[in-house]
Amino acid sequence: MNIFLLIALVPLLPFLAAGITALLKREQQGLSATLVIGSQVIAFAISLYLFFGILVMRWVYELLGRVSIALGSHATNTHLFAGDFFNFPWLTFGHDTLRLGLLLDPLSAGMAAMVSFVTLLIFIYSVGYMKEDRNFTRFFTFLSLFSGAMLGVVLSNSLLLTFICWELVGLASYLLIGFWFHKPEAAAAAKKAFLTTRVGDMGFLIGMFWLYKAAGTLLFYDNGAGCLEQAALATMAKTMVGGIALSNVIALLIFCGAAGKSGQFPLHVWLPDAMEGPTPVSALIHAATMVAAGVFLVARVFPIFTATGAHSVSLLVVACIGAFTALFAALIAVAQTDIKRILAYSTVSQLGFMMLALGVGSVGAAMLHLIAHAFFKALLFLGAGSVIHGVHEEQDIRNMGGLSRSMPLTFLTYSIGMLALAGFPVFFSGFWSKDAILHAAHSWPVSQIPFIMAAAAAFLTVFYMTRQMTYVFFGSYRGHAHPHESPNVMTIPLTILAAAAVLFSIPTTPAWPWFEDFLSNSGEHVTFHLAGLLEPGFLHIALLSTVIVACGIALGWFVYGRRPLSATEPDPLEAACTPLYKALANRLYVDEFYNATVVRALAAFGALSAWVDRWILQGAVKAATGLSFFISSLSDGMDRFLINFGFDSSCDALREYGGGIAGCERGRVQGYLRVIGIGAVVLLALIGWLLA
Amino acid sequence: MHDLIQKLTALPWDQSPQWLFLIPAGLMLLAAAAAVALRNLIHSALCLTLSFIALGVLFIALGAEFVGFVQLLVYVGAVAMLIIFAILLTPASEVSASNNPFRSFKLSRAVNAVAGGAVVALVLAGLFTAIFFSPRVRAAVPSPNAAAPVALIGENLLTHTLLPLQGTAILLTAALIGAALLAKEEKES
Amino acid sequence: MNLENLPLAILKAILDAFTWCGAKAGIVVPPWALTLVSILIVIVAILSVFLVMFALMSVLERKILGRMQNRYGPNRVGPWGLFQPVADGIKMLTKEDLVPRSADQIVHFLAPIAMVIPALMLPAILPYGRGMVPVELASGILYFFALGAGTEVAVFMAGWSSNNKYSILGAMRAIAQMISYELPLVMSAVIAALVAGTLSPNGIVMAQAGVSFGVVPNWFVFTPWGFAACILFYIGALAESNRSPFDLPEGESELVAGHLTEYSGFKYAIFFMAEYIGMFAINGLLVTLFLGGYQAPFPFLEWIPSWCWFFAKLAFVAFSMVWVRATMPRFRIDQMMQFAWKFMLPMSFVALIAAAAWHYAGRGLAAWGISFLIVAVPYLLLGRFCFTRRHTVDNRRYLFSE
Amino acid sequence: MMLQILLAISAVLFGTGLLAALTRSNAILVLIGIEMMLGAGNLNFIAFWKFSAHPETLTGVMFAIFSIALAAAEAAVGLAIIIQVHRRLRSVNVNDADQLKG
Repeated sequence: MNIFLLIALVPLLPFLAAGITALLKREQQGLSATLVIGSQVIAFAISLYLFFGILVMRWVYELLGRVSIALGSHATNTHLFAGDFFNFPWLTFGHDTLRLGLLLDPLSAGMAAMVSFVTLLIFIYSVGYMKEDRNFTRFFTFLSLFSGAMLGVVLSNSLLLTFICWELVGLASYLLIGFWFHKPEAAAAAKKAFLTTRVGDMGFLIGMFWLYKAAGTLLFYDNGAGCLEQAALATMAKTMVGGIALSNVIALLIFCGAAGKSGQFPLHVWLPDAMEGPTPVSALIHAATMVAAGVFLVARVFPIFTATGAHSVSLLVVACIGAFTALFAALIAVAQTDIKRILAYSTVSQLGFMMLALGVGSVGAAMLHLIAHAFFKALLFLGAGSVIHGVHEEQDIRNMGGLSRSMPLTFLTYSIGMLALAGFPVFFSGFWSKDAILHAAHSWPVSQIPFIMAAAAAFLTVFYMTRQMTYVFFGSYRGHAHPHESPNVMTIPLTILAAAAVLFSIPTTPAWPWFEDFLSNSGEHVTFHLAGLLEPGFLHIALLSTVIVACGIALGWFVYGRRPLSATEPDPLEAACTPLYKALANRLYVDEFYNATVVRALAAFGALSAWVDRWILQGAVKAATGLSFFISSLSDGMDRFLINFGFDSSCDALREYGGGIAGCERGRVQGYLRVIGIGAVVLLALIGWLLA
Repeated sequence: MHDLIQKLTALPWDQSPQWLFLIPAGLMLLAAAAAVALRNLIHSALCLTLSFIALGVLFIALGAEFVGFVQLLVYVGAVAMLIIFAILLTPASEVSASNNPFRSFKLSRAVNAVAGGAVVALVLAGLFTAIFFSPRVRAAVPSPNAAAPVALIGENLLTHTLLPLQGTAILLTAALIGAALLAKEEKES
Repeated sequence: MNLENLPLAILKAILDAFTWCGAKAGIVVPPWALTLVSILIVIVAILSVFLVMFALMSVLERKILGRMQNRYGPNRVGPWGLFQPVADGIKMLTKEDLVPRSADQIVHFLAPIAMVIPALMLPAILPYGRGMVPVELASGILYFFALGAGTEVAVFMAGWSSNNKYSILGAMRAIAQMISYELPLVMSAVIAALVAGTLSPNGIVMAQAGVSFGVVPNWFVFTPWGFAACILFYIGALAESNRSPFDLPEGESELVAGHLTEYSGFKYAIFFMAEYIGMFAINGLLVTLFLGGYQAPFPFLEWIPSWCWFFAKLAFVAFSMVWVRATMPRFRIDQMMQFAWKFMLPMSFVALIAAAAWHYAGRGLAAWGISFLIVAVPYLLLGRFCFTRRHTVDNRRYLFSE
Repeated sequence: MMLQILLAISAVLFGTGLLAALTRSNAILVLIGIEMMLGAGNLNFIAFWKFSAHPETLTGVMFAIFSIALAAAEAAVGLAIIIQVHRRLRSVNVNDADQLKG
C-alpha cells in the first residue's frame, strides 16, 4: 500500500466520518459515536504506525551511517532520515499549477500521533459527557470535522493546505464553542473567538501571499524548490523590506496567525471566553490540540524565522511575546474563580512558554512541552469536566471543596495533572519539558529577561494550581448539590491520560533526550547517559525549578490551605491587596480596553458607512433613476409620435390592400376542397395531354 | 384415408365465376351512396360500415385476402366505431356559433350543393376519360399468380418497407397521444 | 374403419350418394355442383354441432351453476332436465316480438342479423381434427378477429336502435369493453402465431405437435410465455363474450339487460345463440392456439381420434368459463378499463418479448428459464404497483353518477 | 374481369366520397367522405397490383396496408379535432369553423 495513501487516510477518515455523521438523524447517537470514534481509532493506529515507522527508519539510517563510517567511508551521519513528502497538483490556472502536498517527518509524525491520541480519548470521554444532549450527533460531527482539519494541518506539506485546514479548524472551534448557541454567552464567545482569530489569520494570509510571491511556491519541501529549502530561504533573506529581511517580515506575518490561534498576548482574549463551550471541547480545542496549532505552525516554518541567523528579529519578537504572555496569563489566572477559566489562562501561559522556547530557538523543547502539555492539560480539563459534571454544572471553585472524598479517582488523576503542570520534580513530564524550556531561555545569549519572566510564570503556575486544588478538593464542601463520581467512560480516559502524563516523563528526561532530538530533527544520535542529568547548565535549572515548585506549593498552602474556607468570605489575596486582585480578577481590563478602542472604533466606522450609504450613495442612485426615467420617457414619446405613426399608417395601407385579396379567403373548407378538385382535374388533363 | 383428403381438397374450391366480385362492388357503391344521401348520421355511419365491409370482401375477392381482413379489422373494428362515438359525442349543434349572414340563408346550401356536384362531375369525367381512353389500362391483363401470402407480406414489411413500418409505428403512436390530448376535456381553472 | 376419419368418411359417403343419384337420374354432375354440395354439407354439419353444443351448454351451465350454488339446476323437462333447451326454444319462438314505437325499426331489425352472421361464420376456420379444416385460410387468425370486429357494430346497432338509455349505456359499455380487450386478445394470439410462424390455425396446431423433455407436450400453454398469453387470451375471451366477471354490459343489477333490454322472443334468442356460438368459437380458437388443438397430450393416447381431443378440450374450457361465472363477482367499469389498459396490454407485450426471447434462446431449458423471468418479474411489478392502491374506497370514482 | 371496371368502381366510390366532402356541411360526414376516397385509393392500389406485371413484389399490397394504417390514424385525429371544435363552437358545421380567415 502506498505510504502516502496511508498518510492521506489519517485526515480523510475523520472528514469522511463527519460527512456521514452530518447526514444521520438525531436519534442515531450510537451509530454516530461509533462511526466517529471508529474512524478516529483507525487514524490513531495509522499515525502511530507512521510514528514508529519513521522512528525505525531513522535508526536504520543511523545504523547505515555508522556502518559506512566503520567501513571508513566519509559519509557523515548527517544524512538522517529527514522525512518524506508527496506533492500533487491541485488546480491549474494559466501556466502555473498550484500544488498541495503531504509531509511525513519527525515533527508531523509525533504531532499526529499525539493529536490523534488525545482526540481519541476526548471523543470517548464526550460520549459520557454529552449523553443527555439532544444534539449529540451534531456534536460528534463537529468533533470529527475538527479532528480531520487538525490532522490536515499537522500533515500538510504546503502552506496553502495548512491554511485551508487551519481555517477549517477555526470553523470547527467556532461551531463547538457556540455549540450551546442558545446560551448568549456561548454565542458571543464563539463570535469573539472567530473574529479574534480572523485578525491573526489576516496576517497569516498576507504572509502567505507574500511568501508565494517571493518563493514562487507554497510547498514546504519540494526537492530543493520548496519554500523551506535553501534556495528560497536565501532569496528571502537577501531581499530587504524597509530595513528588515523579507524572511522576517513574512515570518512575523505568519506568527500573527500563530499568535491568534495560540492566544498570545494581544489576541489571547478569546481563549478564556471559549470556555463557554462544552468541557470536552475546551479540553480538545483550547488545551490540547488547536491552540498548539500556532506553536506547531511556527515550528513548521521555523527555517523562515532562522533564515537570517539564529537570533533574527522575528525570533526576538516571538520570544518576547511568549515570555510576556506566560507571565501575564499566569498573573490573571491567580485571581480567577471559574475552574475552567483558571485552566484556560494557564493554557495561555503554557503556550507562552512554548513560544518562548521557539523564540530562543529550541524547537525540540517547545514541541516537547507542547506534547507534554497536551497530555496533562487535557487531563486537567477532563478532570475539571468530571468535577463540573459531579457537582451538577457548578463552575465556581468557591462553591466546591472537599471533593477529594466524593470523587477520589477524579481527585487522583487531577492532582497528577496538577503536579505535571506545576512541574513537580522527576516523575512528571511537565518538570522535564519546562526545565528544557527554562534551560533554553537561560542559555539564550541575547537577554536574560525572558528567562526571569518565565521563572516567575512558573512560580505563579504552581501557586494558582495549588489554590485551585485546595479550593476544589480540600476543606469542606460548600456547594448545594450532591457530588458524585463520574461514569467509567469519563474516568477511564482520565486514567489513561494520567498515565500518559507520568510515563511521558521517561522520553523527556535529558538523560535520554532522543525524543527531543527526534522532534527537533537534529542530528545527534542520542544514547542513554545519566551524565545528561549532571550536566551543570541543566542541573542548576533543575534545582531552581524544584525550589520554585516547593515555594509555590508552600505559599499556596499557607494562603489557602491552613484553615477551611467558606464560600462567602473574600479570597485571602483580595484581603491582602484589593486593587491588584481586582485588576487581576478583571483580567487586567484587556477586554474593556478592546471594547473601548477597537470595538467602538469599528462601531463608529459602521455608523459612518451607514450614513454614507443612506445619504450619499442612495441620493446618487435616486438621481440616476430620475435621469433614466426622463430619458426613457423622452424616447417613449419619440417612439409613440414619430416611429409608431409612420409604422401604423403603413400597416393600415397594407391591411387596406390586403383586405381585397383576403376576400376570396373565406374560411370555407369545402371551398378550398372544390378548388383542389378542379386543380386535380386540370392536372389530370395536363398529364393526359402530355402522355398522349 | 389420405387419398380421401386428397380427393376432397382436389375439388374445384376456387373456380368461382369471374363476375362474382361485382356483388360486393355493387353493394359497396350502394352503401356508399346511401351513406352520403341519408339524413340520419348514425344511419350513414352504419352504411359506411357496410360499404367498408363490402370493400374488404372485394379485396379478398381480388386475391389480397390479408389486405381485406386488415381492412375489415381496422375500418369496421376501429374507424367505424370511432365515427359512431364521435357522432354520439357531438349532438346536433343547438347554438350556431357563426354569425355570418349566409348561414341561415338556404340558398347558400343550394349553391354549395350545386357547385360541389359540378366539381364532382368534372372530376368523374376526367377520371373516366383517363380510365377508358388510356391504352395501357385497356391492355392490362390480370396476372395469373397474383397472390399475397402472409409470410411474404411479413418478409416484405421487415425488409423492403422496414423504414416505412417504423415511421408508421411512430405516426400511430403520435396520433394516439395527440387524439387523446385533443379530445380530453380540458380543466377550466 | 378407424374413428379418426369418421367425419370425412361420412362426407365422402354423402358425396358418393349424391353422384350415384345423379348417375341414376342420368345426368353427369358438374364439379362445381359437387363443390357446392360438399360445402353445404360441411356448413350443415358444423352448424348442427354448434347448435347442439349451444343447447347443451344452455342447460348444463344452469345445472352446473345450480350445483355450485347448492341447488338443483333445471331438472323437470326430460331426463335430468336435458330437454330444457327445447322448452326454452319453444317458449322463445312463441313469445310476442315487441318493438318499441320510438325505436329505429330498420336497425332494430337488422341488429340480430348483424350479430348472428359473424358468429356463425366464426367456426369456419377452426381445425377440428387432422385434415378437418372447413376453410383452410392462410390468415385464419386474422379472419377470426376481422369477423369479431363485426359484433361490435351489431351490439351498437342493437343498443342505439332500441332508443332506451339502458340499451345505449349497455351498448357503449360493451363496445368499450370489446375494443379494450380486443388488443390483449389479438396480441396474445399474435404471440402464438409468431412462434408457430404462420397465421393459419392448422399450422399453429401442427407446430404444437410432439413432446419435449420426454413428458411435457409441446402445447404453447406449457411454456412460460405461452401460459401468460393463454391466461391473457382466456380473460380477453371472457370479456369479448361478455361473460362474468365481464358481464357489465348486461349487468342486471345496473342496466336491465344492457343492449338486449328491448329485445324479446326470437330476436333475443338469436342474440343469445350468437353470443354462445361466439363463445364456443373463441374457446375453440383458445384451444387451437395454446392447448394444442386436436393434438393428443401423449403419443400413447393417439388412438383416441383427434377431433375428440379437440371437443374435449373445448368442453373443458367452456366448463371453466361456467366455473368462473359461478365464482367471480362483477367488475366495476373503471376497474375493468384499468385492468385492460394498465395490466393486460402491458402483460401481453411482455409475453411477446418473452416469446421472442424463448425463440432466440434456442427453445431449450435455458430459454424456458429466461422467458419465465421475463414474464414473472413484470407480472409481479405490475400486480404490485398497478392495483394495490386501487382497492381503497376513498379514491373510488362513480363514473356515471358524476 | 377488366381493370377498367375495377377502376371505374373505385372512381365512382371516389366521386361519392368527394360529393360527401363537398356538399355535406357536417364535419363528420366530410370525414366519412374522405374515408371513402381513401378506400377508393386502396382499391386502386389493389387493382393495379393484381394487374401488374410483377405481382410478387407486392408493391400495391404494401401501399394499401400502409394507407389503411394511416387512414386509421387520420380518422382518430380528425374525429378528435371535430370533438374539440364542437366543444368550442357547439357546432360541427365545417363552415362555422372560420375563425382563422383573413
